[in-house]
Amino acid sequence: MNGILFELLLPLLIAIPLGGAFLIALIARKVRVLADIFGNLATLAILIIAVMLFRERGVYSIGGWAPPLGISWVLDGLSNLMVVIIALVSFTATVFSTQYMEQYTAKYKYYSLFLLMVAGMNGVVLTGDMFNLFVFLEVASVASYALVAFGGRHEELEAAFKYLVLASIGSTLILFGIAFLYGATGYLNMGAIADAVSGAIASGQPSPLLVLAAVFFVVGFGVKAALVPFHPWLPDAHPSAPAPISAMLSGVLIKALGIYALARVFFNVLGMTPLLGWILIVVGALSMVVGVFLAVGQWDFKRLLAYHSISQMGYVILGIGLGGYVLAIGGNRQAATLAILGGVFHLANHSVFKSLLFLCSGSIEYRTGTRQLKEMGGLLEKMPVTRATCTIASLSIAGVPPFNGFWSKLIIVIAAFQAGFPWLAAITILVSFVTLLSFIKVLRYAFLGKLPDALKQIRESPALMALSLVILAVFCTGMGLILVPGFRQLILDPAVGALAQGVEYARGALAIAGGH
Amino acid sequence: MVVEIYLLILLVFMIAGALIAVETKNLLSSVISLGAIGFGMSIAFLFLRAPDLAIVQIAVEVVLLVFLIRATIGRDVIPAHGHINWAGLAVVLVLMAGLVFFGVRAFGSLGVFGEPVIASIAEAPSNAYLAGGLEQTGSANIVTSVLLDYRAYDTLGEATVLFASILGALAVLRGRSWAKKRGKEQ
Amino acid sequence: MVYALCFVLFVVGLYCALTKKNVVKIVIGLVIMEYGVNLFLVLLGYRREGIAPILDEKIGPLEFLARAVDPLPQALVVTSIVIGLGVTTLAIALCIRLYEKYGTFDITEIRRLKG
Amino acid sequence: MKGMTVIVKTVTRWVKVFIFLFGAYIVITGHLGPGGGFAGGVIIACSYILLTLAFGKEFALQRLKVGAAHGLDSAGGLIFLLIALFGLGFGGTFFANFLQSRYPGLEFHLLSSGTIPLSNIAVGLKVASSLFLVFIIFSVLRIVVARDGSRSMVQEEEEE
Repeated sequence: MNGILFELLLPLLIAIPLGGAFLIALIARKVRVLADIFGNLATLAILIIAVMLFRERGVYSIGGWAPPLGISWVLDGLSNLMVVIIALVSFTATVFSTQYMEQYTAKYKYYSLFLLMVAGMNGVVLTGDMFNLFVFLEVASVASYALVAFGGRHEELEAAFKYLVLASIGSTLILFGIAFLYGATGYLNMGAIADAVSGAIASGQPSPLLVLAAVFFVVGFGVKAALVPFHPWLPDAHPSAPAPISAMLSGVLIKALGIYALARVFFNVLGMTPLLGWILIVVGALSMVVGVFLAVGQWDFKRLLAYHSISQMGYVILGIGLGGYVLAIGGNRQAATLAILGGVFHLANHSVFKSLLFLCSGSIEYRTGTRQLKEMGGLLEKMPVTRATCTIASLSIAGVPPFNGFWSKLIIVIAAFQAGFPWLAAITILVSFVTLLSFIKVLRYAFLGKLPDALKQIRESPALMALSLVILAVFCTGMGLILVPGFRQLILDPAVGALAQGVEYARGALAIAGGH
Repeated sequence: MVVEIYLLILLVFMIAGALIAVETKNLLSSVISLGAIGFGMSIAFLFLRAPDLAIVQIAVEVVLLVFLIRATIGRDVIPAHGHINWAGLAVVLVLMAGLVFFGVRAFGSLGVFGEPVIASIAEAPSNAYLAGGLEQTGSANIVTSVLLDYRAYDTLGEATVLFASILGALAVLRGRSWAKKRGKEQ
Repeated sequence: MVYALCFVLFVVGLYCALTKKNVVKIVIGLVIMEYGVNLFLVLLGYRREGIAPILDEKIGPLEFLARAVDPLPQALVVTSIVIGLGVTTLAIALCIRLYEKYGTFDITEIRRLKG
Repeated sequence: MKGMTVIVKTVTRWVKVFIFLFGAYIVITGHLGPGGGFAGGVIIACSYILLTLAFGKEFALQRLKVGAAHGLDSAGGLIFLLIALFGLGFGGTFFANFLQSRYPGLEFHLLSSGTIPLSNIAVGLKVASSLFLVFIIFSVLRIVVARDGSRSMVQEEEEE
């Protein structure tokens, strides 16, 4: 039924990071360089496998138990896209870490936790089972709590504790939501739940249990994605982590655990309703505005980036929510798919440029020892690679034409007009403008101006760190090409299709069960 | 019916324990009340015909209590001063009240206690586990067969969470976090 | 009624985690919340006059199918208990380290980060 | 922490073996009766924790070094993953119970149900060693308050 490639390689997406983590903890304790080698090899292998699997689609029943009975992996367009993004960002982050993490002790623990986080995220985006989603969400979360506290200083411990408490409350709410779904339907498989739920809705009033479950999911995944009423942990946790971890957290973790899971559950399992669409639109718009205005006043480089993450997540949720709303009221389907496309594309873009920005901040911090913009200045000649890549990423996030951020924002604006929400388009443009101002400030203070005397001796960052910056910058520049027709059909359209099909997802997810 | 009455009594006891754990000033009493709730859970699991869970719960509870007591013993008592943020408290209380109100209403649609969802849905996976578990996996304990065969992948994830948290705890508690040459703090 | 009380237990934990000022109390609140969810899942699977989902040679398969309680929530709860233990262990480690750094468990004094 | 009174020590000396054996029994017969890898693993860890509490940590550390516990922890996870990968190699899918389909064994007997007892042992090993490890780390930790009020954390057994 499925190709041999699919059958053999898909399990490795989980097994390699997990096995790598166990192996590193087992044998790399004494020899630091082994941890480097294993960590980088593992992420490289995941990247290669993710690309090889890119065109594969299908359902994999783990242990040979057909879907409703056992757990299954469902590989569709959206999962594929997420897996590739996770693999790309984690590969560049490990390359960056080999030299950056020399500052810390216990490097093997770092790599082991890093790979566990990757395994957790891969598990979340591949799974087709609600409870399994929760389990792997916890794998990734627990590893990230520990990584935020890795430096062991005052602020890091405080941020990690805050993050742990809020995110654990979120996880518990998600588990309660899953319990409600189980109590209402008797299944845990996403496809089977979708079937049962749409049946219940078609036959009359949906059970209040489902409503309560939806509320719990919004709050739980909202905490993980740091949407605005639930965001307070993010501006503390993301800057406190070591730079490669900040890049992973902002770049992929909040997307895989928050946005992806939210979109998957609401589009494909519970089914989109107009009310839910509205909630997502409002939350998205709120995140955009609040995030960007809080970011403007920041002088700590990483903290500023973290607030921008909240704002940019708002774009993604806005696009996805708008699409869901239009689909749910049965409106213009073309506008709806365009909005979702904008959201998904912005998700991909954001993970590239935001991880690049965080790695740049790490590179600057590595050489200058500070994160305060006011203490920098004049790094223009001293750190040319960092300067160039940081400029590219800043222009991307601000939505300046040739770079990737521009295209996805443009699509969201067009979709908002087409769907009949000009005021949303106006907010989007306004927020984009404020973002631009904020990043002009960053470039002005970090790279122009007078070099402080304390920083006369600095050099460009080590080669491997610069290499990972360059890789991401190339993607930043080139990702606009994805919109060229051939690539778009290959990469983005399947991902959009996976969401836009709504509860039809059940057909695919239960395919092996013989049409259930 | 008898089981239900026992359970209600146990639950009232556990909620009382929880309130004591939440409100008492002394951390050690708080931890011990938590232990009481945990043992209440274990007894409740026995009433609910879940012996596996009762064993796991009681064992985990013991370990958890030992850890918590090690963490708290000899450390500070809560400072009595410090004003209470009434506005925040009011918001939280209203939120809780709303949650309980809607929650209890929603539970009306769960059906009567004692008639699980698998009784009404014949093709639910649980019925397949009960009917074919012994034959398909060879394990007489159906919970184990679900845990380690039908849903073994979940168990891998759970073992991984434990591994990650232990490694994380070791990483958090390491003596020196920064390498010497660039030592910024410590 | 049983479900409602179980939910109340959960809400007490949530209240504790959201309002208390002591980090250990917050961790205790998280544990109570998790107890509430676990108990709820097991309650969902209970069958009146049920038997444990463990076969022995004396009981026939059909009777077992009709009388055994739902095994799936029990398996889920084993997983969730262990996950809870893991998260709590990490939280305790963080508490100890916070105490070392700040000399207190009081969260109003553990406040170096702004906003 | 040099241990507790003679009464506690004597009782512990008698009880520890039984707790350990009970844990091992629960691990091994997890597929026949209540119990399993997690419950058994935690109970085995409890027997070590009891030893540590009663006799002091030096005594327990003589029996299981921190490094060894660390190794067993990782090894348990690795064995479980390998069982899953053997399923992929011999049974065709990840986590296939490849032993059960070939050697079904006799129901209600110890040697039955394929990979389940093996997984139970792996999980038990992992849980026991990791909980013991974290307990030891918690108990070797001392927070020292210096004269000037600054605090520092001392681990009596530095493992880096």
